[in-house]
Amino acid sequence: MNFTQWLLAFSGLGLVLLGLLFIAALMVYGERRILALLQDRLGPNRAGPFGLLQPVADFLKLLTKEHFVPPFADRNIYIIAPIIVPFTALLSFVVVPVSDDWWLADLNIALLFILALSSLRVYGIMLGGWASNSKYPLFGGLRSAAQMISYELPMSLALMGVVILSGSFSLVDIVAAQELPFIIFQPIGFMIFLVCGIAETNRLPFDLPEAENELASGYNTEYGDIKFAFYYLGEYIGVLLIAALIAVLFLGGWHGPWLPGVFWFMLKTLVLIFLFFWLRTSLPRLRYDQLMNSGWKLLLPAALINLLGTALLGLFWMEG
Amino acid sequence: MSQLLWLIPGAPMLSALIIALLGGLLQRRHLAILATCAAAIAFLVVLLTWLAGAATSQPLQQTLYTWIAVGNWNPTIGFTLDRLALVMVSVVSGIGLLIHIYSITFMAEDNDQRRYYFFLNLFLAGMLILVLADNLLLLYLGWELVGLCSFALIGFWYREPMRASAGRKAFVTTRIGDMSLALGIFLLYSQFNDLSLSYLLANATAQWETGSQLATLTALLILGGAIGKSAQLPLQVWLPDAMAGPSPVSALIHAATMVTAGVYLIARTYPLFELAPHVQWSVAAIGTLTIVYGASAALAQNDFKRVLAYSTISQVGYMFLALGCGAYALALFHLVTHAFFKSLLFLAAGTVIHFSGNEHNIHNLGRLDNHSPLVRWTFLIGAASLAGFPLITAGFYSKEAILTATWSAPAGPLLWAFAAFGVLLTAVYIFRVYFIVFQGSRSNASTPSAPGSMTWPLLILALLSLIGGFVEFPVGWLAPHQWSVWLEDEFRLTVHPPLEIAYSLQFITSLLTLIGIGLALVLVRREQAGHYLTKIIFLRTGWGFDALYQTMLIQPYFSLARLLKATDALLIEGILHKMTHACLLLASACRRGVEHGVLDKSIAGLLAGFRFGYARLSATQNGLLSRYALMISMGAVFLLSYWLW
Amino acid sequence: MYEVIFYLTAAIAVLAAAAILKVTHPVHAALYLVISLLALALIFFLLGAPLLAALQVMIYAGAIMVLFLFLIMVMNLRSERNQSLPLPSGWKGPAFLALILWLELLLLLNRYPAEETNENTAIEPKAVGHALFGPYLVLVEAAAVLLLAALIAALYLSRKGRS
Amino acid sequence: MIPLTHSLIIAALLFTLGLLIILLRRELLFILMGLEVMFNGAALTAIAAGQYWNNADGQVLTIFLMVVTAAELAVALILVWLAYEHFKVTQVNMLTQLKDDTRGEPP
Repeated sequence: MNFTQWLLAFSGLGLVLLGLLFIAALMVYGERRILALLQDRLGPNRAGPFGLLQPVADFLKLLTKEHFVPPFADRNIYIIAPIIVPFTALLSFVVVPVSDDWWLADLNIALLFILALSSLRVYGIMLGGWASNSKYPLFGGLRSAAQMISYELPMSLALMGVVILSGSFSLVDIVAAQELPFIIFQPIGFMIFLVCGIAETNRLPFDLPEAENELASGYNTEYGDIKFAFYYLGEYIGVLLIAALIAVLFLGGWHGPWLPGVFWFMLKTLVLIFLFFWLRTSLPRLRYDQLMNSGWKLLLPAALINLLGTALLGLFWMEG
Repeated sequence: MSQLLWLIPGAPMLSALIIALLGGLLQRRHLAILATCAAAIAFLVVLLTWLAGAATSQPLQQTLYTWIAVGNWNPTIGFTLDRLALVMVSVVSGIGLLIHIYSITFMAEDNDQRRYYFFLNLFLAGMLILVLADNLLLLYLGWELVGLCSFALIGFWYREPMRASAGRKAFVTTRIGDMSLALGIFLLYSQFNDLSLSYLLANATAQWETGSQLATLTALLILGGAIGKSAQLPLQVWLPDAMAGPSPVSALIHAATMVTAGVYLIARTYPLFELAPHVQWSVAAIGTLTIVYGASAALAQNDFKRVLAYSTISQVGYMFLALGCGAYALALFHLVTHAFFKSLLFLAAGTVIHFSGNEHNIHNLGRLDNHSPLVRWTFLIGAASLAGFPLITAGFYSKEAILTATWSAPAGPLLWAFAAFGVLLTAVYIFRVYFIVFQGSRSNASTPSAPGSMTWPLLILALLSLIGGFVEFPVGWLAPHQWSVWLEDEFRLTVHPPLEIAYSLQFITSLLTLIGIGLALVLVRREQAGHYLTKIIFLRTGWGFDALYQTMLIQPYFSLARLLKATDALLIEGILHKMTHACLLLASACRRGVEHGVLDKSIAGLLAGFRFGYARLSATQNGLLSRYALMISMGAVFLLSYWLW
Repeated sequence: MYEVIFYLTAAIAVLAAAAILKVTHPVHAALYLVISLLALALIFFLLGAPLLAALQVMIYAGAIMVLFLFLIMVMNLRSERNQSLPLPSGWKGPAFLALILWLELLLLLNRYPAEETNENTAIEPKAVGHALFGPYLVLVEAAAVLLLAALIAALYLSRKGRS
Repeated sequence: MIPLTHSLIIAALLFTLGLLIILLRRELLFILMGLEVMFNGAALTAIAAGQYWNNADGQVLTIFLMVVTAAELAVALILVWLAYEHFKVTQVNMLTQLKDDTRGEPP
């Protein structure tokens, strides 16, 4: 690669990065409006037309706050921890194909790459909770670690069904293999991945690490200013990532009649994002033991059975 | 018929699984019934195979499943039922069933029946797998299962530290043998790349010369395994302590079945032993020594069950003797009759102990008057059979046959003399116990009547102990010799001495038995007069083997450390200080500077040496993980540098 | 470029591992270890083992080290300078030992001089899977048994701790 | 490209560092981390060698290494936790229950 190509590559990456940040900001606005709509109230509507500039205002507010590090905190880790969360989510987008000729990288282990990054995400939350050196954040961090470990296993196992069906770890190949969306062959896998995806992003009804009424605000209690913004951003990028992944893995990605692939991909993702927002308004938070039980005693066995069934299917039907 | 083979070990195994997994849902009584039913199914299948003509047909085969197929190695779960296995299976499942029935009452009060029946069934399954296995790997699996269950059942009442440690002792001791067997299996595999028994034995005979090193080594290793399981010298120490388990367990495991696993193993792999005549002879020698050892130790015991334990050691010695003389069929014959009368003795003893408030001491038992006549008579039958009471007992025929066969083996008369001495001792010790416990007993009204499930097994076993020997009459008699003829296909016929010698041998041993019974009477009189045999500590402690092992194997390391520590203390605080001081005084008095320096230095050097050694050696035991890690890595580095260099 | 990335990553892996020797707080040590593990994952990737790179991150960094951190947080270990420094017997002996070991390892590993390869071709996950479930099938079964045993042991021990 | 030797040197370095951590640190968790580092050194050796011969065996070996590590740590971490529960310390020099008592009585 010569210098121009490097430059192009990096500028492309930069553009995607900016685009993602922009979308995340829009999602914050969108969620607040949708929540308001579903809860029969107004929501942000002052800044700009329909309140569209609200995220900008929020961002500016957080940016200009004092950069405060609590004196009892572990300084370095306290600062690094919030960066990890959006960083891992953003990095995952490298392998997500948007349409049949539009992606950043086609790794042959793309799916594992995403799983690996999502397993790193927990460090941001755990370390943030620990470095704050006060009790609610610590509990938030602990809960998050336990939750992540419990839900990562069924999530990975649920994805293995998809891998068996498509015969590849590469997301491009997986989408290409979906003449019919995999949700038809993998309804259980889809459900498990959806639930685990929500749990991985710490959204309701699985937002135990930041349960407001039990733990103040959980792992980010001690965070303000731009560092808090990173956590906030990370959560929304995570939601976007999970939605995009479900669209790619189970709903056929860019496949769809008449219209260009990009449109179908975006439509599917948006519907899923809406689903996430919707769930937030309608479902109560789980109790902690319920969370653990459902992870280990329901989702994991279900994922194993799903994997076994798919493997048998692959053994007897696809090969022979 | 061969499709049903899997049921023989399968039924107890399934029942064990059910008890383990779902036992909590069942009532205690139902647990016992379930376990007994499983044993009954196994026994019924065995009966069916008899009826279906397994006794005369070709060996039955069933291959259930291939464990793992790697390359050209396919270890299977496969069963073979030839005549040898048929005998073993009948004994194991039959006695097993009787003991399950007996246990229903015996263990009725126990709180831990679930564990008991789980292990009892698992044991039965393991033993049947061991016997039926058609390859060494599966055989070894059964072998280990049996060992595990034995450990768990000996230490069944593990809350008493004594019993728990008895279980551990059995486990550790037999483990030495197990390791030897495992090594033997590895060796065979490395030579033939297969573990199937028929293939191995055929190939070994074809490829190895008689007396070749490999054959000797293999036979030795297998013998090691057999010795451990069968409690022969020098690995016999666990069996007397194994009596800590419940009586039915002692009867099943430590009399009738498990201890005969070694006998079975040797009989199964006898072509290997024929390839190694020295090893085969040492089997006979070990057997003979064990006979005398066990019988003499049994003489001096006070504990009812320990007498029987030593007796078992000694009787299994007869089987080894027969194996060593090439009389495999006769070893098997004695195995069967021994299973009958020894489990009868154990169950009778268990009943006595059970109804006397767990009293084990024979002298105390003798003072009680409440032994029911049934128990008394059945015990008498068992004792007579064990002693080999002429003509009417099974023990007579089997033992007689072995003794006669011994004569024609290498160094036969010597072996025979020992074994015959064993016969005398056997009669003495068992009738000594019988007279002490039962002599004064009258049947009186207060006798607690044992329930049917306890008495029926006794009666059946008593009957078998009497008539079980009629399948094989001694050499030279006009009566039939069915047993050895029937087993002729499996083993070659035994060589017998000339008729006149055989007759005189038979006469002498019968006489010895009768003399022994008389001696026992005299002995008991003396004991009741206060001349206790048990004062002979050497005999009572089983020739002091426990103490020997304690001193030989366990103590030295401790002693070394203690010695160094003691030396250190003594030297530093005691003598050396004074000596140094005295020397210094002397030296200064003489003003001989040179010697002063030399002496002082040498003594100080000695002191430092001791101190250094002590510190170094005690540092190996300081419990510091880092230090241990350092040692390990130092060793690794040292080895590596040695290798590189 | 490739070489630069490789040696840089290797330096990070080694330095991060060395940092564990020095830090006082368990959490910091765990983080250095994570860094070392991630760097190693990148090395695996650069050497042409993408599957192992991903697994390294998922299993070591994503699961095992999270457990480590979890335990440290639950036990609320603090950095106790005096207690976590080398043993009283000093650091010289072990350091010397380690040096010898390293030299020996170098000697050992370079005993059979290797020719330089032109290209590290990546080995696809598929090839690894074929090897895993072909000639190494027995090992897979054994590993399954091992994991089951560890699972049962861990469960039992945690129950024991609770009562 | 990277010569095999260089990978092996790095692996040896990691291995030795792990050993040093085990020998010098006293906290149980540090020792376990040292083990991890040692494992990593071994894994790097396997993978580098496997790639050198263009063979998947090295990667398979490393997968088994991971399995063993996972099994080992699952038990080890629980044990550390139990040690902490019972003795309230996690320094190895405080955990000397296995030390032979000075009387030297055999069990």
